[in-house]
Amino acid sequence: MSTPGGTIVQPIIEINKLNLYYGQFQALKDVSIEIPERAITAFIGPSGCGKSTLLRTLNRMNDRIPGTRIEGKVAVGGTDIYSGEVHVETIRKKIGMVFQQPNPFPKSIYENVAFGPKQHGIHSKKKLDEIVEQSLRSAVLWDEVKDNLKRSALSLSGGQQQRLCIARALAVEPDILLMDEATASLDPVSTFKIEELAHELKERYTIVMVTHNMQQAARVSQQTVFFLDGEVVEYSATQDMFAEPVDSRTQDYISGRFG
Amino acid sequence: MSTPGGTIVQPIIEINKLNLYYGQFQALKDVSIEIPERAITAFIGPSGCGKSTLLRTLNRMNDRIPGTRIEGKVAVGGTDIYSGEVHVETIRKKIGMVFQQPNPFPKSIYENVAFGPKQHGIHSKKKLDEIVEQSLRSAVLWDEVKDNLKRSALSLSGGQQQRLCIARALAVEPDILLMDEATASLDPVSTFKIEELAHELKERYTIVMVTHNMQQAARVSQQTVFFLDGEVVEYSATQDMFAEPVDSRTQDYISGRFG
Amino acid sequence: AKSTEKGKIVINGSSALLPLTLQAASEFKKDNPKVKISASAAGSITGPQSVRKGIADIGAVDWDASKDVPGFKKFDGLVANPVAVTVFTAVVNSNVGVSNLTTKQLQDIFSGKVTNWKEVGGSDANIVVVNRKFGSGTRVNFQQKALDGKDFMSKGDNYKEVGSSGDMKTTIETTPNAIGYIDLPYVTSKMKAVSINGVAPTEKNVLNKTYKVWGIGYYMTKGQPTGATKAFIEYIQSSKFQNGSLKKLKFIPLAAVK
Amino acid sequence: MSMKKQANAVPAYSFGKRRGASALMDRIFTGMVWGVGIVVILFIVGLLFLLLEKGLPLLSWDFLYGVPSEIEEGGGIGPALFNSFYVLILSLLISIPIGMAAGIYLAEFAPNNKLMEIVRICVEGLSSVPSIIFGLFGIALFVEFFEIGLTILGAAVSLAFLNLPVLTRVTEESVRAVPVELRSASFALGSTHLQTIRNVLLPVAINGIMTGICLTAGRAFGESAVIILTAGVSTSGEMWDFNLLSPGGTLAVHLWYIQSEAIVPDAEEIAQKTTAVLIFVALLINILFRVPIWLNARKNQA
Amino acid sequence: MGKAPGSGTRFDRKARLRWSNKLFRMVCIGSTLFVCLVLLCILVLMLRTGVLTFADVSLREFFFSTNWDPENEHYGALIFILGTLALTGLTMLFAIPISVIIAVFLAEMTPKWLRHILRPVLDLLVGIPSVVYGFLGLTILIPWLRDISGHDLADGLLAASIVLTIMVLPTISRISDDAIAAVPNKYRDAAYALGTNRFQTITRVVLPAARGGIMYAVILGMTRAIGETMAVVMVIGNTAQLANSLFTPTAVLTSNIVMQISSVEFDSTWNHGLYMMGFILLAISILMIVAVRMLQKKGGRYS
Ligand SMILES: Nc1ncnc2c1ncn2[C@@H]1O[C@H](COP(=O)(O)OP(=O)(O)OP(=O)(O)O)[C@@H](O)[C@H]1O
Ligand SMILES: Nc1ncnc2c1ncn2[C@@H]1O[C@H](COP(=O)(O)OP(=O)(O)OP(=O)(O)O)[C@@H](O)[C@H]1O
Ligand SMILES: [Mg+2]
Ligand SMILES: [Mg+2]
Ligand SMILES: O=P([O-])([O-])[O-]
Repeated sequence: MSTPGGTIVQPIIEINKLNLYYGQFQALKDVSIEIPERAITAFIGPSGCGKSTLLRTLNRMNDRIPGTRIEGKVAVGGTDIYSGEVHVETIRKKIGMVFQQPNPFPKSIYENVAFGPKQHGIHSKKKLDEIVEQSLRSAVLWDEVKDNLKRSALSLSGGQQQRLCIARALAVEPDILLMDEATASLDPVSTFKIEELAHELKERYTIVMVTHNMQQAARVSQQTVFFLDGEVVEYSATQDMFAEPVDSRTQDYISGRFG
Repeated sequence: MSTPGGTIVQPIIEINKLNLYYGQFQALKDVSIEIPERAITAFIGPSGCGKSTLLRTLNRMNDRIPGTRIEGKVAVGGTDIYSGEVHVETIRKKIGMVFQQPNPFPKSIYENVAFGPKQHGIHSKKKLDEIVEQSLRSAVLWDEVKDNLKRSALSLSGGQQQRLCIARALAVEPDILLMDEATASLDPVSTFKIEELAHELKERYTIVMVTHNMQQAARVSQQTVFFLDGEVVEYSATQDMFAEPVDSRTQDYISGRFG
Repeated sequence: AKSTEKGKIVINGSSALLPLTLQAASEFKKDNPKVKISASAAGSITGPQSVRKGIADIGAVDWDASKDVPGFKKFDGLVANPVAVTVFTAVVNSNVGVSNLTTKQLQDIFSGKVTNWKEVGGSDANIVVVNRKFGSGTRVNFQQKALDGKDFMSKGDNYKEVGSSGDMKTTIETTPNAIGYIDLPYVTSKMKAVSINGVAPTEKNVLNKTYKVWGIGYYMTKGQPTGATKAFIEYIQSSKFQNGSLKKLKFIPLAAVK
Repeated sequence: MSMKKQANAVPAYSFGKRRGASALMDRIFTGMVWGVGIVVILFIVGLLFLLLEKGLPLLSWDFLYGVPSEIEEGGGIGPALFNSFYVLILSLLISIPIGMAAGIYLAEFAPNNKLMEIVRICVEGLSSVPSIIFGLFGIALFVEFFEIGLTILGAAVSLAFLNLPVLTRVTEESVRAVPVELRSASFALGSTHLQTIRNVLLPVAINGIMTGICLTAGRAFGESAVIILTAGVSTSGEMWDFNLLSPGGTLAVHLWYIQSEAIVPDAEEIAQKTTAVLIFVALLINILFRVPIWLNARKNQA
Repeated sequence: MGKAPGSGTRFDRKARLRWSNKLFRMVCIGSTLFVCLVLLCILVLMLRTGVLTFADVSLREFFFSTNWDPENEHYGALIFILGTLALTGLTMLFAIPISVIIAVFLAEMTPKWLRHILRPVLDLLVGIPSVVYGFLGLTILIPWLRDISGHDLADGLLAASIVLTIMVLPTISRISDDAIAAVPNKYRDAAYALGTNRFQTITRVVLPAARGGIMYAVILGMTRAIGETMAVVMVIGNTAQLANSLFTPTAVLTSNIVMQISSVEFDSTWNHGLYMMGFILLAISILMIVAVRMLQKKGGRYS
């Protein structure tokens, strides 16, 4: 396993010897990586290799899957998030997440985006309106829905739902944003805009994204982690990995470069 | 609007002046296209332009959305499928569908795949076993799940669920297969295999696929239809469209070629 | 009028006496606005038991619970305050041809020895016996006074028990060939009251002492009644109430049978 | 890209009815469901007609507002009707918060172990305890232990106890049925558990919970055994008596009394009218409870 | 992360949220404990008095004798136990299929407007007092049964189970209805897209997915049937004999308890026996609940 190259800034997330089991099945094996602050880290690897699972351990969403067992340490900003002292809500507020499958609430578009800010104490209508518009604009959805924000989010198309979920996550202004294939069902133009957004956000935020799209990983990320069967095969600065992968399996995977 | 070029074989689906309304909102406007038999047709276009909607009209899944109104004609094999004579179950059995969001039943993997054949009268355990294995192999999922077919389909990863849904649709052996971004959350290798499968299938089946991936459309389809805001902007043989699009909007869309 | 009585009276027990109690209570409260009266009726025997336990002030019961009766031991220390006279009668469905039964015939019918109406002078049809549940005041009185203490049957295809006078009334009205017994006020035109030993169950025959199947309803109290309870009992025993509302409710004033 | 033209190009595309067992079953099934549905609707309509037919035309304000009479015809049901509402509201005020909180605990907080499974089964079992036992419990508690006699308070609390198991389990099941994705979405936004429950789970589960509330409210409204034992058959005889310690005969109890013991000449008519009122009020309660849901559904649909 | 907490007010808010979250949890736990406490009290109430029975009556007699004649010191409760089992079984036999069909009708087949009318009307049936059902049973059902069966009295298990079926119908069908309606539409879409018809979709996908909720509806309906008194007592005949037909007057635990408990002396063996019967009733219903749950578990493993 290689270590990240020189361009990487200070790590904000440190994962140390992480093992995760779903009942009998071990989904993550001895994962140790560091995720740099204010940069984009891409997780790549074949379907079922454990990318979503690792992403979920970073904001403790796995807590809610019964039968899940965790070993090892995940530290965010120096604090072990699985220790007793931390408040899981604070973690999740600071570490936003966009799920692989869009999961809007059965509420209106507006209510979906305003949900998070409301939970965190913002009640001024004007403020909320602003946040909603801003978030929807960032997620490239504003133009399509601005005429009818009261419409049920469930009547949106697949890609629109996905962008709505991005907007919803942005509205909370997290420090770290986890995106699980957030552009999988987006057209090239929207994808491009979301990537631009990510690029912009990384000035202030840390972003971890799962993607199946090698080009996307190459285009937007600063660091890439390649998984296989729950193990980290290789992780390094993106340009290094795509230029000269150390492990032959990485080579094989990214050379099937047609995503 | 251009008409398809010369390589297109006999049309099996003819759509004539199709308008579709969700309540007040018109999602499809005057769509008239023909889909050739034993070939792959790709639907492309930005998110929310009506691709899924059109796909769903082809096997009358839109019947199930309340408030949907349809005008125009959709003929499959010469029969108007919205006429009284046809039986909607027969249509759907002959026209299989893979949805944009994976929707496995809350049953075991085996039960998911065997569901269709069982409902259509196959009860021999041996036969079913065969179909299940064959379908899972075609959908490139067999190796990952063969050890535990009794596991709940809901515990699969996102991409695994998507492949399971493909296998489930294949198990019914439809004549026409509608795939709504069926490879969106698949890694390059699985995507490649599914594309290979599609290529093989088109010897016997007609395939309509929605994709956001221009390369994929270019690689596998024989005909491409480009939608914008519910309208067909251009449709023609794939190689023609990608080589020299007639409409400038098509040009713009496919030249943002980075998916 | 304008009394100074205060307090709360809890009355429990006989359901047959309940209309009387409720009527007396509403009249009494007009004169004694400061007295609260809660009346309930779980069943005769609950009355004296609740009084003994101290959870009720008055236990309404259809027999003198300070003495032993079949099935129930006496309640020591409770005082029986008579309040009204009730008349009981055997009743049959209107399709039954028989209109008079002797004590012996009644005993045989209610013990299950005679099962066909033709054995007692009616047409050829099975007798359906409807009994009140154990513990009913009506049942105790009927058993004592109409059956001379003979036992009831307790099983059979054509035997059922009902919980209340209302159910008895409904059952007799709707069941052909049925026989049961009930308080006189409940008898309706859809059923037939049967003469016993040739004497019709009427108020007149009770007053002239020819009809024997009647009983006195009592209010049991723990020791002699005091305070509001005493005032209430005195009101219900007063000739104003006895000759007024009590008569209207088709009970017979105590004085008439003394 | 060129396509080989196949010789036998056009397969027989006929989308006619499939014959065979499953199509037949579908028709039989559809017929049966509609058949049973219509029979049950007719039955209910018939039942309601039977119960309302005689009573409804006779209803008058005097009857609704009047005080019952034991002797003369024309007595009303005013105090009993008032008590019915009063006891119902009190008992719901007690049982809904406790029942829902317990249901939420079982669905959301409770550890997934044998003990909780046993608790669940016992709570279900408790709903089979006959109401008379709850009545006896009410007596033991209020009449014997607290010595407050037969009161509205005692009836309301005993009724609440009677309804707790159903409310608890209905809430639990409804909350459980909310899809996991929605729960995850809320948690991932950093909502606390309470916020998730209040803003996501309960709004989605509200239909089921409302069913539970309607069912228990109906039961409380129609219950007589518990009230006869704990609140008596009588009323204080006055309208608008809010005193918690007054005797609390309700409409259902009044009906029981009229049917089983009353001697008033117009007992039958009173029973019919009372039944009509009971049904009418029960319907009213049901609709009243639903209005917020309908409004809510409309709001989220637009 | 790693930043100092924001401004003072935000910190306060967080603390408050956390605190209210904790408080809410405590309230929930408290409520659950309270429900358990009520449960316990009821149990103790029945058991404390109930066990006194066995000071005078042998376990064997109580559980295995069919002779219930307390006036003559015979305390065999077997009739009532068997009666309760039979009545519950019969009621469920009628009620479950009808109710589930009605639930399917409501959730899957009726147009929206009809559904909006039918749901409150079904709930309304619960609000009709038991005595009304009993009265209708006594005045309409039983005369009718008498006509078709040829018995002189038609009180008995059949009459009681029909009345109970009507009474539990709304409970089972409405809760099942909700359970069916809560099944996500994507499962239906998946099934229909495979060319299955409505019958197959409902029976193979929707009902299995709603199985947990339906089971629970059945349990609640069953417990309601087991515990119902006032209506049963009016139509079952209340005779302590084993029923040799569905039209023979007989008695079940509840009817016997409600008929006699307020008519016997507080401290008599008879009274103790009735409390014991209440306890047995609870035991029977718990056994039946466990049985239903086991049947349900056997049916499916993936929910
Ligand atoms: N049930 C519905 N009710 C109202 N509007 C709908 C409904 N479903 C879809 N729409 C709208 O119709 C339009 C077309 O939707 P459709 O799902 O066909 O888009 P799509 O081309 O598949 O997009 P995507 O690539 O994002 O999946 C969108 O604007 C969408 O918001
Ligand atoms: N709840 C669960 N119970 C059991 N096994 C699970 C569960 N969730 C996931 N798995 C298994 O764990 C492995 C990793 O799953 P994960 O969802 O992390 O994959 P992934 O890398 O995100 O794949 P994809 O790209 O297909 O989404 C898979 O083999 C999956 O089948
Ligand atoms: Mg994943
Ligand atoms: Mg789509
Ligand atoms: O007065 P009863 O006990 O017979 O109802």
